[in-house]
Parts: sequence; C-alpha cells; structure tokens
Amino acid sequence: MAVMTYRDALNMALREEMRRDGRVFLIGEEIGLYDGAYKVTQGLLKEFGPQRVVDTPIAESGFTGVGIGAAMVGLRPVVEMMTFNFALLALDQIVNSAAKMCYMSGGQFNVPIVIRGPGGPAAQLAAQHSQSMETYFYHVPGLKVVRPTTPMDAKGLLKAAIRDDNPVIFIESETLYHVKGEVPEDPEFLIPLGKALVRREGTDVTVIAYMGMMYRAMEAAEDLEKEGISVELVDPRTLRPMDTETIINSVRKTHRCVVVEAGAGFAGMGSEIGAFVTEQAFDDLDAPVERVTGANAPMPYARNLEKLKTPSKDRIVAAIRRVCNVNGS
Amino acid sequence: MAVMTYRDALNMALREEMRRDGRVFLIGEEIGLYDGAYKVTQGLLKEFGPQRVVDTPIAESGFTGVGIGAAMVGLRPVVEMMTFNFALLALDQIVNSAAKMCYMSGGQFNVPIVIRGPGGPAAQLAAQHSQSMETYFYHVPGLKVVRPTTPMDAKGLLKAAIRDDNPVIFIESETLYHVKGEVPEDPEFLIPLGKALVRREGTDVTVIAYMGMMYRAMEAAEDLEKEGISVELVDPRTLRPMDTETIINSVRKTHRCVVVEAGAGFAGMGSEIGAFVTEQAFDDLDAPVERVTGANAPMPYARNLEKLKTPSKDRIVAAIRRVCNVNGS
Amino acid sequence: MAKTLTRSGTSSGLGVDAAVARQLLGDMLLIRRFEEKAAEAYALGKIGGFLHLYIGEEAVAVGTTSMLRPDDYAISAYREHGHCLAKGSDPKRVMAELFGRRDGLSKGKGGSMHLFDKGTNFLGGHAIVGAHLPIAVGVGFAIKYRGGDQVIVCYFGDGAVPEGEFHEAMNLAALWKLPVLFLCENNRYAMGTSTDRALAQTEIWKFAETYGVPGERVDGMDVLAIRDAVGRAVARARTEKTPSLIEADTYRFRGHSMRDPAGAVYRTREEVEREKLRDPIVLFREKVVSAGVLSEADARAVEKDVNDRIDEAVAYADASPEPPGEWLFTDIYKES
Amino acid sequence: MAKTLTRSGTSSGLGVDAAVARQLLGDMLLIRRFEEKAAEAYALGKIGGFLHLYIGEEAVAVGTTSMLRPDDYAISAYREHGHCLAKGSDPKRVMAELFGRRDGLSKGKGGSMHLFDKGTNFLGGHAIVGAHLPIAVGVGFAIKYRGGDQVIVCYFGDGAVPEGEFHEAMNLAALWKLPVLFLCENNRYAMGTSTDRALAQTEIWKFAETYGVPGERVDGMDVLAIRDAVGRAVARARTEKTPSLIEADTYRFRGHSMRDPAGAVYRTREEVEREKLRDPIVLFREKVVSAGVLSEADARAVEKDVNDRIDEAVAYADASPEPPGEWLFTDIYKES
Ligand SMILES: Cc1ncc(C[n+]2csc(CCOP(=O)(O)OP(=O)(O)O)c2C)c(N)n1
Ligand SMILES: Cc1ncc(C[n+]2csc(CCOP(=O)(O)OP(=O)(O)O)c2C)c(N)n1
Ligand SMILES: [Mg+2]
Ligand SMILES: [Mg+2]
Repeated sequence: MAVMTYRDALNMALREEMRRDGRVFLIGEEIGLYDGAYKVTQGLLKEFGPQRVVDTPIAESGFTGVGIGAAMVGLRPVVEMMTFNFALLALDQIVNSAAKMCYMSGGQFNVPIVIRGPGGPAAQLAAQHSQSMETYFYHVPGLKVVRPTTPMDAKGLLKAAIRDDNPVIFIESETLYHVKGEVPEDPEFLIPLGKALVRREGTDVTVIAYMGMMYRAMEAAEDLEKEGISVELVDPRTLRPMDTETIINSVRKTHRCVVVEAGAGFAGMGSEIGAFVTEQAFDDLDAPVERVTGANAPMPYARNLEKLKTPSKDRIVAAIRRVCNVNGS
Repeated sequence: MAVMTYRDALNMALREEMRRDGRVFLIGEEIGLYDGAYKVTQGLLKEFGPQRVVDTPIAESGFTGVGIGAAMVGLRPVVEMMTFNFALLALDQIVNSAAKMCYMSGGQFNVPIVIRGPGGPAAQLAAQHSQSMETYFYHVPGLKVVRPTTPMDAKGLLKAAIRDDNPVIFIESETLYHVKGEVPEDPEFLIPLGKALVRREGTDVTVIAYMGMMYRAMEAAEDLEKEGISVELVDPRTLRPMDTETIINSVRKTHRCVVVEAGAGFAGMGSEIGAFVTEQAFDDLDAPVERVTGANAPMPYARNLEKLKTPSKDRIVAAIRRVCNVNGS
Repeated sequence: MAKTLTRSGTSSGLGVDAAVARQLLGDMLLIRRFEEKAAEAYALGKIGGFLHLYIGEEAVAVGTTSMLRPDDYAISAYREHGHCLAKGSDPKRVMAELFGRRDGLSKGKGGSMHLFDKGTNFLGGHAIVGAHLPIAVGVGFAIKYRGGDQVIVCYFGDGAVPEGEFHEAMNLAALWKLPVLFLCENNRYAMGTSTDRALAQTEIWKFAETYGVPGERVDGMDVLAIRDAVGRAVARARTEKTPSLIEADTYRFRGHSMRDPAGAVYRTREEVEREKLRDPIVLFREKVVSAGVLSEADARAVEKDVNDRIDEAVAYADASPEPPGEWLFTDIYKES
Repeated sequence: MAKTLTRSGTSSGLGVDAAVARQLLGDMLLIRRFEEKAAEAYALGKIGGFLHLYIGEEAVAVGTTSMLRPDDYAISAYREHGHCLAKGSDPKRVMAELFGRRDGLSKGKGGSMHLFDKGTNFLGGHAIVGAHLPIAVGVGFAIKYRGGDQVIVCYFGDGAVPEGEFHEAMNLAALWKLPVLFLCENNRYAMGTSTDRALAQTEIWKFAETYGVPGERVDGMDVLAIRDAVGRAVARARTEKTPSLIEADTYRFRGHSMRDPAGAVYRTREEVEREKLRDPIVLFREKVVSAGVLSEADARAVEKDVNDRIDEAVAYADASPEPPGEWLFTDIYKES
C-alpha cells in the first residue's frame, strides 16, 4: 500500500494498463502535451508517445466516435472527457453507437471503451460546468457506469473498466482529485465492476452515497455516533450494474434507509435506489426511504447559493434523524 | 367536439397557434415540402409559407440552436425532431443552452421553445430508432416535459406548450398518430402543463401510465373489472413538472399503486413515481409500489423479441393482481 | 464476392476481362434482385420497420468493393444492403436478418438498418445520419496504430454532409492522416430534401479542399469509373495513409423507404424516368456485351445464377425460425 | 460605449477623429484595467471558478463593436468580459457578477463565463465551446424574420472550428442568407492546443469559401483594421443579409485561465514576449498621438477616467451583498 492522491491513483491505473496491454491508448483534449487539464494523464505522453496518448481538437462527438471505431476492431481506447459536461456533445455516439453495437450486431462487435473524466459539482463553475452527469448514462442498457469515491477505488475500478469488454462510463470528480488514501501498488489489484462496498458498519440505518456525498455522509455518521445512532454506509461504486444485493442486505439489517445524491433528485439515482429498496425490502422497512438530494435547480455561480445547492452534512444528519424518529438537538 | 386523429389534433394545434401569433414558426427536417415525415405538419407550408415553416438540412444541433437563438430574442419556435431518437445530437443545446439560459442570465433571457416529435417504441425500428427518450429530459431543471396520450391532450397540451415561456419537450408517438378521439374545436382550448388526469376512476388500485402504456393499462383495467378489481388510472400527462398531488390523492384512496412504463425501467420514470409515492403515502400503502417496465435491454428488431420488450397487458394484469394480493386464474 | 479485382489481364479496352466483367455484373445484379425480393417480402409483411432500397445505386458499392481486399473494412448507414452484399455477406443470412430470423447476420436483432458481418469486415449498418463517419475514422486510426496497410471505406449520403460529424470526421482523418475513404453517395436527396436546399455549397467533393485532402467527383452510374477513382484513393491510403473524399453522382430509383412513393412531391416522375435511363446495370451489361467482353449467353448465365441464389436466400430466410425469446437479454454485454 | 463610430469627420489620415480615437482607446483600456483588477480580485478569492482573461485581444471587441449599432446583437463564449463591456455593459455590474453578488448582471448566478445583458443586446456568455454559434444563427434568423436590418456578431475562438457546430452554423447561415458575422478570434491556441494540432487546414478564414460566403483575415491587434473589415461585413449583412467570416489574428497575453501560467509548456516565453510587442493598446495610443489625433494629455485623461471607473466598479462589487438564498430557486422558469 502507498498513500497517494486520487489523481495519482488514476494515473497509476492508466500507466499500468498501458504497460500491460499495447492495445490500450488514451485519447482526448489536452491529455498529452498539456499533461491533462486536471493532470490525470501526467507523464504518460512522455512514457508512451503520441501514438498512444492522442491529443485531439475540440470535437467530442468526433473523438468519441474514433474511440468506438477503434474498439470495434480490437483496440482498447480510454477516452478522456475534459469534464463530463461536454459528454452531452458525444451522447449520441455513446448511447446509439457504443451501447447498442453489441446488441445490434447480434454479439459480433463489442465495444471495449472507457470514457472517463470528472463530473459532478465543481467549485463555482456554474450551470454548464458543474452538473451530476451520471444521470444521462445509468439507465442505458449496454453501458456500465462507475463512480469511484476513494483513491483505492479509483485505481481498482479504472483498471477493471479498461479490462472490461464493454463501454464503461467512468466519472471522477474535480473536487476529489487531491484527496489522499491508501492504494495497493500491485498491478493486478482490480475491483470488480458491479460490487458495492460497506464503507462503515452500523446497525440503525443504512445510508447510501458515493463520491463527495460519501465523505459528507461519513462526517454525518461520525457526528451521529456521538448521539448513539449507528450508521451503516454503503457505496454502490458501480451504478450500472447496481449491486442491489449488498444494499438490500444492509437495509434488511438496519430497517432504515437514506439515499444521498448530489444531483437534482427528481428522477435521479436516489429515485431508483429508493424504488428497489422499497420493492425488495418493504416489509423490513420501519420508515420510508428518505432521499437527500441536490436542490432541483441548475447550479448557481455565487458561492453562497452554490453551497445551498448541494446536500450539506446538516441535511444528511436531519434526514437520518427523521428516519430514525429522533428529533434534532 | 370533433372526432379526429391524434395527428390531426396536433396539426390543428399548430395551425391555430400560428394563426394566433405571428411569432410562432416551425422548423425541422421535412416539415414543409414533404408535409412532415409523419405528416403532422401537413398543409402548414401551404398556409403559412416557407418563412414560417422552415425545412432544414440534417443538423439537429444546428437547427435546435437556431430555435434557441430565435426564442431568446422574442420568437416562439416549434422545433420538430423527426423522431426524438435524433434529439441526442441536440442534447447539449437543449440541456446546456435552452434549459439553463433563464437561470444563467438571472432571468433576463427566457427561451420559449417547443421541441416536439415522436418518441418511444415504434414498429420494428430496432435499437436506434425505438427508444423511450423522455428519460434524457425529465430530470433537467429548466425544462418541462410533456407526453400526451390522447388526441384531446395532444391538442390542448401542445397549445399550452407553445404559449409557455419556457422550453418544453413534447414527445408524441409514432404508434398513436392514427388513434382517434374527441377534440374540442375551440381555439382557446388549452390543457395546463403540470396537471395529471384521472382517466378512469377505481377504488382498489391506482395504475399510473401514459402514452401506449395507458391504452394497455386501460385494457387491463377492463379485464380486471370483470374479476371485481376496480382500477383507477392516472395519466401524469406532464412528467416535469409532475403533478404529485393528483397521484398521491389517488393512492391515498386506493392504498395500492402500480406504475407502468415502456422504457427500460432502471432509473426510469417509474422509479421516481415509485419513490415519491412511497415517501408521501408510505402509511397509506398496503403493498409496495409495483413497477411494470420495458425489459432492461435495447430494442430488438425481430417482431417476437420486440413484443417481449414492452410491457404486455398480461404483465400489467399480473402486477395489479400481485399488489391486490389476488392470485391469477 | 469480395475478391480484389485488378486491372491486369484486360483485353477489351474497357479495362476489364471476362472474369471481372462477370463478377461486376453478377454483384450488381445480385443486389438488384435481392432488393426486388425484399420489396416483395415487405409488401407481404415478412419484413418490418423501415426498408431503404439501394436500387439504382448498385455500381457504387460494387465498383468500390471490387478495388478492396477482403481484409479492408467497410461501414455504411441504413441503406446498406448493397454495401454489405458487395463486401461478401451471404445473401441467405442477409435476407434472414431482414426477416428478423435466428439465422440472420445479427441473429434477427438488427434488421435492415443494422447489418453487420464480422466475417467480411463489414462494420454496419448505422441509422443515425452522420454517426458512422467518426467511427470510420476510428477504424482508420486502428489500422495505422497497428501498422497495417488496410483501408476503410465509409459510405454516406449527401444528407450527412450538413451534420457536424461530417466536419469533425473529415478534419480528424485529414489532420492525423488516416486511411479512410469517404465515399459520398450523392443521390441528390436526403428523403425529400434536395442538396440545394441542404447545402450552401452543393459540390460535395470540393469539401476535400477544405481539409486539404484529395477529392473528386465520379459518375456513380458507371461501375468502371468508380473503380478508377476508388483505385486511386485506395492506393494513396495504403501507401501514404491519405484520406480521400469521393462524391459519386448517383440516384435512387425508388422512394426513400418503402413508405415513400418513388415519384413523391419532392421530385418529378419525369426526373425519375430520365435517371432510370442511367441504370448502372443496364449500361454495364450493354457495354461489356457490345465490347465483346461477355457474350449475351454469358450475361444470361450470370442472371440465371443470381436469380437462383436469391430464390435460395428467400427460401432460407423463410425457413429460419424466430429467435428464441431468451435472446432479448443476450448480447447486451459481452461477457469477458 | 456602444455608440456607432463612423468614418466621417476624420482629419488625420488614420480615418478617425479625436472623438473616435478617444473612445477606441478608452474602451480598450477599460477592458484592460477591468481585467487586471479582476485578476487581483481572483487572487484574493473574491472571484471563484474559472476566470479567462481577454488581455491582448481588446482591439477585436472594441473595433468590432465600434461598427455596430446599439440595437445590433453580440454573443460570445466564456472569454467574454471584453465583448460585454465593449457592447456597453456597466463595468460595475459586470464586476459584481464576477464577484457573485446580487447586483451582478445575472444576479450573481452566472459568473464570469455567463455574462448576459438584455439592455445592450449582449446574449452571453456561453461555456460550451461551439454551442453559441447555432444560437447566433437563430438570432440572425429572427432578425430576418422580423424584417429588421440588425446584425449579430458571434465571437468564437479558433478552438471552436473543429467542433461540428461550427460547420452546421456556417452552412445554415450561408444557406439561408442570414445577417451573422462570424468573428473568429484566432489567438493560435485552444488551451494548450495550437491550431496546427487541431485543424488539417489552419487558415480559418478560408472556410468561408466552403460555404460560399465572404471571408477575410485581419490583423487582430490593429483596431482600425478590424473596423474596416467589420464595416464591410456589417454593410453586407444589413443590406443583403450576407453572413461573413472574419478571422482576427490575435494573441492572449495571459494563460488560458487564471489556473494556467502565461508561459506554459505549449508556447515559449519568447513567443509571448514577442507577441506583447503587438499590444493593441500601446500601438494604437502611439499611432494616434504621433499622428496628432490625440495629444499626450488627451491620452492621459482617457487613462485617468478609465482608472476611476474601474476603481468605482470594484468598490461597487465589494459593496454589493450576496444574493439571497431564495434566489437559488428563482429564474429556473419564467412565470407567464
Ligand atoms: C441524425 C438523424 N437525423 C434524421 C434522421 C432521419 N433520416 C433518415 S434517412 C434521412 C435522409 C438521409 O439522406 P442521405 O444521407 O442523403 O442518404 P440517402 O437516404 O439518400 O441514401 C433522414 C433525414 C436520421 N436517421 N438521423
Ligand atoms: C465542448 C467543450 N469542450 C471542451 C471545453 C473545455 N475548454 C474550455 S475553453 C477551451 C479552449 C477553447 O479555445 P478557443 O476556442 O481557441 O478560445 P480561447 O480560449 O483561445 O479564447 C476548452 C477546450 C469546453 N468548454 N467545451
Ligand atoms: Mg441522399
Ligand atoms: Mg484560441
């Protein structure tokens, strides 16, 4: 184990997979000469050269399509979206080409592509540059969708995504790149896609969260511990396919469930989690599943408004107290 | 009242609004000279001329952006997507420009645009041309999303959408264009956005459905009537903003709820409806909300597989029986 | 099909010998008959969804493919029966796909708009206008990445030119020098929209200049002219990785799809009839017979053979069962 | 600002009289000082998010706007402080927007990348590269629809050219003949990507030919040259609704944003220093003073006035309160 940043863990994953498999190449804006807008690809141009670390013009649909074509004939592209906000320009390629190719061709052409980059709330970047983008992807059959919360997950899941034979949407976070954590140096360390993780054991309530919201939920859990409320934290890690089993098992144990998400909530990830938890564990639930979501508004620029947009620790604490039937102090 | 097809009701709505307001114009592929790929705009070029019925090249992002720009400075464009499958090419314009303009500009520039066309399952059009597209829109703050089930709704809601000062996503259906129904001829007949409708009263279970699924649910309800199960059918009509009140009131009455949707289900409209019904009516529910959804797969071409993809009447009947605790015959 | 036909061994002045002439004629006829049968089957309800016929445009696919090697790639839009058959797919399995049957190329899951054949390097079958152009560039990228000398031919319609992806794809292929042959089948209409109502500048081959790559216009009804132009482009692509843009001036004799009448409002019946005089199959047959490359009997034999193969294809498709219900859920993901 | 400056009343050989010279110099200086202060405020944490400075490129916005009428429209990307100020926005309210305050142009909700000003017909402030080009075409469409003679200027960077929307917008404006002036600010880099690494063909003005519209390249550091080129384009747009493409050869003296050092890996310090010798403000000041259009004292007075206005703007922004919390939920929809 080494302690390193989330950013470096991603960089390590890319480097290891590129060393391991000559078919893996990187393509995207500013990933080479500039070493990445967020420096995730730092040093890779130097090690692997311009054939395998391909700087592109600003043409998201074009270079995503290039990745798809290359993947169809046997390469393993990792496409960087400088931020996932720009992936809307490539959404047709992702949804109508990458996700459906295997099915439409009756299994003849699969598309082993990873599309990665940061997404989710960022610091004062306002409405167009600070959005929870997973919502455009996780309902699409044919895609896998990953949101890695910790440096360890970043490495293990990215490596698994690159080795996967299917299109994987891998959404990181600008606000987590600097976060440090333990990361196995083993180049065979992989975290299988589709497995949730219990990040903290507890007995009174299951809280489901990922990315920045997991860190906030962790703080909430620690605060509540002092009040005697024992919170179990589950991180889905992969949103599609969703590990419903781990989540349901936890809820069966705690009988209560809160879902936290940064996005705007209406028809978001929390809706689905709330829905399947209720369906599958209805008789085990002592209270309806609570959702704590981002405000149902675009992201504002002003710092104070921005703060109100995303769930705070206090809102998470309040929701947990509500499902536990405990009134606030 | 006149009896007319869903297609003609839409045509009437467009014609009336164009006569009423010179700022209203239509833009899209094949809407003029060709009279519309699905003939919704039939005769409008003839009546209003090429300035107001604008045929475009195949450039969805381009002509959607044209609509947005025109709307910003005071016109009221109605953009036709030949089918909504192609709207993914314009999704950035819709989500990042149309939906956010009012907010980003602090209310200075609103975007009164309607983007309309057919979406949802169509006849053997396979994976890229037969998709439930509302899922890309209804979670986006700043958009309104309409799915009109009947000819009357088609007219009343489209007229309200055109008069609305905000971007409205209006998704029709290839498979409903020929459906006939009563339609008021009054040019001031409007159906306000954001109001659900109880299409059939019942006492035992609330079934929520729209578009083709509403027709199928109606058949299921009639079958079950014979067995003594009384089904209330609620059609949201507008998915965003959602009329939760009408739905919750119905569930409070029936204590049971089934949501039917054509789409693939995971993180779909049914997830949200299931989630808010459970949250707001938990203590009134005698059983968990059941979702009947399309198969979690892309749309196949073969007729038999296609049939399996979308919820059948039998699956709806079975779900209703399940929540009502009645075993099948 | 799908054998590379070279210009060697010609003896006629046309630049083709009897074997090549037989193959070109046979391939064009095969596509024509295949689609005539498909139209019948559509009318009978055996084929569903959209069916876009290539009738009138056969010379483009056949002339082009005749200059490719089997290991070269081809990719197309939704009017792709001809491209797929020319590349060497078995008509039986193509017809079965149109019928939505188990033995179809894509197991019945793709249908007419989504033909794929890994065995012939035919990469689909794409129904979003313009979307397959960047994909073709990606294949060109992979060829160069692996140090190969293959090429990819990307067929697309005039309707794709106003789409942004045309521009993105052309620029990337030219910028990175990739072995992509952009083959625009300009049949003058995108559904009901003529090129002059879609493009500020309608000579599509001239877009090549914008990106600094070779471009040319060719008579899309003359299979030999197409061979010449494609031959030049393929040679450049193999040796120097230069992309090219070829605009083939062609015409569709039928409607946009089976739902659109051939003589619709957007063009006159007279225009359609006049263009039918350019029928690429009739012209080529006359040319090779009058030049003595093939005898009338040779041509008849080709026709007979084609008819037999198409009858066989229909019988095969008819006999193939529906895909099993479980297949709804297979091939969504590839299991590693 | 935002007064149309004509060429009448010139007396100097430069084609501008003292009033015009004073205004051009003052407008360029205002933008320069505004941004220098914004950079300071950013360092102090008063401005958040991304801040993209226009320093070095001021001649383009000022020269262009000086040929527009107040009822003409302008639209831009995220490096738009200069375009917005030139169009006539109050620097106080622009600075307040950057500070995220209640009195900002967009109530603090937009920030640096999303300046909008309905009062000056400034249509934003768009942060998705290329997305505002079709929007500009829509404004041109509306102008023509209403029978007006306004124009819209659409500023965009060299980085937008490889995007598909550039192509779609150019084609639509040319096809429909709309009064859109596409003004490409070619500062040679899109972040760290030089034009030759982004475009197969780097002379952007030549794309005009592709769409059959007038195009020209102009020295983007020479405010008078810009006035000439824009004057021609605007005249064509007003009278004949002809769109144009102007490529202004310019340079950004600072990094891409405050997070990118000015002398980063993608260009040399020498290059930056060399380009700074083309400083459009220094050059113009020298020119008008040495031609005797303005005296040294005149120029000083302009500078003093600008400095005062900027100090005022900062004080105003500092004093403006944060937006109230409820505003999170206002302006999502317009209530009819
Ligand atoms: C992105 C997109 N927009 C619209 C359509 C609907 N559509 C299908 S084919 C077609 C016309 C295409 O014309 P062209 O590219 O010239 O090909 P042709 O049919 O003439 O072979 C259109 C508009 C589509 N499939 N994809
Ligand atoms: C669609 C999209 N892709 C990527 C980005 C990230 N990005 C922001 S600015 C920029 C460079 C744009 O360069 P250019 O158009 O030349 O404008 P300049 O910054 O030089 O003024 C990039 C890549 C974006 N904002 N939008
Ligand atoms: Mg065509
Ligand atoms: Mg630039």
